[in-house]
Amino acid sequence: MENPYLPYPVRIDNIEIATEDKSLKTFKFVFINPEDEKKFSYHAGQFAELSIPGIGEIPIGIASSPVEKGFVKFTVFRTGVVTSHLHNMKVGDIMGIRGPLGNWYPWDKLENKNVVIIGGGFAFTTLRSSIIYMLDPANRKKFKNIDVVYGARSPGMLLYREELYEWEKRDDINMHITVDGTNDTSWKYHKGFVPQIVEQNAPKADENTYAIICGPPIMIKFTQPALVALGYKEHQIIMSLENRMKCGIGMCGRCNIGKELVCKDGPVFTLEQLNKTPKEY
Amino acid sequence: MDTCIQKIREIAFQLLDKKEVERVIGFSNGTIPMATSPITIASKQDTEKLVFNSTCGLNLANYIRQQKGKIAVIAKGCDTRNIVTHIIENQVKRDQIYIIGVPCKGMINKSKIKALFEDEIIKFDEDGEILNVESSSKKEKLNKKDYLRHNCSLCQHRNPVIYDVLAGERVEEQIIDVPYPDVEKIAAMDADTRWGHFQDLTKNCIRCYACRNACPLCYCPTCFVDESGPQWVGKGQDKTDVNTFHFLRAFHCAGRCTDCGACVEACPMEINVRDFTRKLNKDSLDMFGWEAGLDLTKRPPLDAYSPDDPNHFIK
Amino acid sequence: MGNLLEHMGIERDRINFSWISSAEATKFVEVVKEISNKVRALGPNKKLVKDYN
Amino acid sequence: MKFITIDKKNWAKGIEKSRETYRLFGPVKDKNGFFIRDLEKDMLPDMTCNDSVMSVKSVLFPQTEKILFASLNEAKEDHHIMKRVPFDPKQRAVVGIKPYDAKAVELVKMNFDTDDYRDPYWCDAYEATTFVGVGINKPGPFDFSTSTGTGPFSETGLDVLMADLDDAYLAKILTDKGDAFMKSCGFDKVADEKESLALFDILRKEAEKNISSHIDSSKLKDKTVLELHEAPFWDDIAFSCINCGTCTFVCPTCWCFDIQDEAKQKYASRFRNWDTCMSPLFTKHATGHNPRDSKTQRVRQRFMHKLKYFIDKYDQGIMCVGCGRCVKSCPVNIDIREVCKIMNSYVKSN
Repeated sequence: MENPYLPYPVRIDNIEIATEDKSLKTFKFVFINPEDEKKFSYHAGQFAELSIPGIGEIPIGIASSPVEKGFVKFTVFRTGVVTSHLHNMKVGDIMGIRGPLGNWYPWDKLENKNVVIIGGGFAFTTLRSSIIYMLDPANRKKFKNIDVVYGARSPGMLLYREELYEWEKRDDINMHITVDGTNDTSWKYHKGFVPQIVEQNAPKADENTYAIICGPPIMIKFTQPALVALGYKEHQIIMSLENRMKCGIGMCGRCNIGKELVCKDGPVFTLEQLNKTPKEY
Repeated sequence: MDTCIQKIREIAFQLLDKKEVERVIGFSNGTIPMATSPITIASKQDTEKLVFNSTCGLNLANYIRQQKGKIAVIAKGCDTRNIVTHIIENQVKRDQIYIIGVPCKGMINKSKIKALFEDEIIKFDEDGEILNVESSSKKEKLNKKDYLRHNCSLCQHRNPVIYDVLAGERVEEQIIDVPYPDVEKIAAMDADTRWGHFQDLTKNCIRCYACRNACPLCYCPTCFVDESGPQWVGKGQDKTDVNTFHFLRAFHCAGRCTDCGACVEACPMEINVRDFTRKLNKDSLDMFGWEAGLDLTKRPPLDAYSPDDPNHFIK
Repeated sequence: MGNLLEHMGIERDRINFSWISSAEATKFVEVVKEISNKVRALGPNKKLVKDYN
Repeated sequence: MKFITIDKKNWAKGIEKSRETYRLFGPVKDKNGFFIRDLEKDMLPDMTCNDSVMSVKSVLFPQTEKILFASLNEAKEDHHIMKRVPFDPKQRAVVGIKPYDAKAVELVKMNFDTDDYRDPYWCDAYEATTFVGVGINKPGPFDFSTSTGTGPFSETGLDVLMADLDDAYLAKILTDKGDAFMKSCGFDKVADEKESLALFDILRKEAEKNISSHIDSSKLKDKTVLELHEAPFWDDIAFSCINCGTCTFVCPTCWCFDIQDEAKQKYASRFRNWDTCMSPLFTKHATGHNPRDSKTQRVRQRFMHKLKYFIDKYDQGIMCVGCGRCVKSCPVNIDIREVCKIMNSYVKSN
């Protein structure tokens, strides 16, 4: 059996600055051994450990989508030792990726359902993966209405801006892009915080509508009541958690919430599940 | 000691009854022989749980930071010196702490007593200067003075140096001619033997950090061993990393350590980490005439510039 | 610090503390020369060296 | 069932002989008690060991273990590509361990050998290891192993269980691995099965009778996680805790670890080290947010994991084998037996 601690070697193929403050960069990796790409077969919502020898590892949601072949993408916020080092790396550098890890958004359950995607700030990576996956011609018919509420502090802090504006033009997805505030007079989308935009624009819940939320704790905290007001039940609210992780395979013991391990039993949980566990996230 | 326990309970009862303090921090009986456990008491009924005996080797100054409202704490001589250090370093305010001082005749060396028995000790009590210790295979009657902790046997500040009330009569201070025989013994070795001594000293260390965490002085929000940017010390069992932890931690206590012995008391591996701190205590005394925690009005030597500093590099 | 390291068996000449102002270039050079000579005389350090691998 | 008698006069020679096939581990007396150590040449397991300060877990799960390495020299073709540290395939035997430690190995196995992932470091070591245990004739006062699904003569997790009969050992061979080890020692004097069984039975009953410490964990299963988690007693339990890692490090069932990289010049190593849920760093996010920021939360985590989450997750009892090490080693005398009592008897008041 494979060694789950051994990363697949990858080469940095491209680095894009993702936000105007340069705190986020999107890294595109290609596998050095092409057969590793098959082993790294993933679902939208999963994460991986980016592994830099001699520096350390960091768990990051996979931003590319299973329908995009030949590479994997991760958008990384510069914060600790590993992410700072990663931000200073160059195209062509060799490192490792370990995964895919964790569970994913419940795509089987979401078939023939309306899906509302709610994201804030830089927690939009696995949501991007999900949107690309759902919009893929082979998959789009599996889902009913798709709504996306995505907000950031300012227009320049929105991730994947080009794609957002492309999606906005399509008629098979309802985009609700928002920023906390902007002086840009040409800004033609929403202004306001995500919970408020959700309340005003997200579809009311029926039993066939599910919401996926990913964002900073404060956004999640205030979005929950907005969704409840729209009639969403606990099991219709799907969330992705972040806890400190090391192994990513459910062994090192730190990321637990009750008996559930965020790295292996999660990171995706329904609010119904979370309400039965200690709030240690 | 019994009268002292009664006194402690009475004082604690009064303090809580009159709402002079919100809580009293003291010791309660442990669940195993020769053990007592720190406890916090908020209701006067619970003051019956308070005890004090020769096994109270931890330093309760470790529990006085970040407490809300006024608290009372039970403190031996060395513990009160530690409280003085806390006040000097602005970790607590004098008027937040009600000190129930306990004149102390020394704490017992549990390791030394355990070493007398092949099997586990199942019963321990003390009767004045006599310790009655029992395992399932034998009984021993011991003279407490022969089983004092090393720091207690050399202690020259048995009486609290700062207090609001004393829970007993003052005790006679010991006259110690050679206060640092252990340090001198190591100093007399050649360099390689000294190195060997410290290598052997820490070889069983498991880096549980009980010494650091039992030490009231180790209150840094992020200890240097836990810092990741930059990472000063490796986190594994590498000998150099282990030793670096010990000597740097000791150095961070230079001029502050009151030799309360809590670090050694807490160590599950019975490592005498005081071999590190005592060298610094001796240097403080020799170079600056300084003993930590005796005076609220004086700044510690490592925190003050003096034109007659004995270090040559400063000139 | 120097005393403690020496007490632990590290050679005293490996440790040096100096107070040099940024204007004292000559003193800096002197001190560094002096230390390097002392350390060269001692040879490679064997204590408190991390063994990687 | 096969039983073998070993005259103590032949013991040392036999153990020495097994080295041809096995790397040996066993109790060794050191400054403050016994430790389970790699037995170098001419070292024998000290069979007088009543219990060891540290458990057997380090044989399979060293406190610091290098797991991967890579060259950082860009002139090399495989630079920055991590590789596993080669595994020493030599058979290992731990001689003289206590039954509760063997039970602990079985509990730890549930973490490292799962349907989804197999930890190759732990599992390879486990598969290469033969566990030769010895029953505890006189259990100590802090041994509550009969309350935790094991006991002084429990066979769980062992390949051989020996009984100390003063001048001889009577060995009960429990697995093929155990049989192979005994053969490698040249111990082949077969004892009568019926008599041996009876003798083991007497010894076991006698030893169990000597166990004076007990816990009751029977009601924990039926309580909800949240009612225990939100119970009011945690602040009191945690007050004295200094958040050192002693309890977790001496515990034979605590398996949590940290992964750390180190680099020197052109060589990178990845290590795993024991970690402890008592440390605030254990769960601290890079952002500074910490889901278990307070001492109470961390103490609660440790006991909830051992006495509730583990039950719920595996339905195999509690994650404690009753060795009593944490009870003895805790600098502030936090006693898992007392905590278990409080948790087990807790009834939420409305």
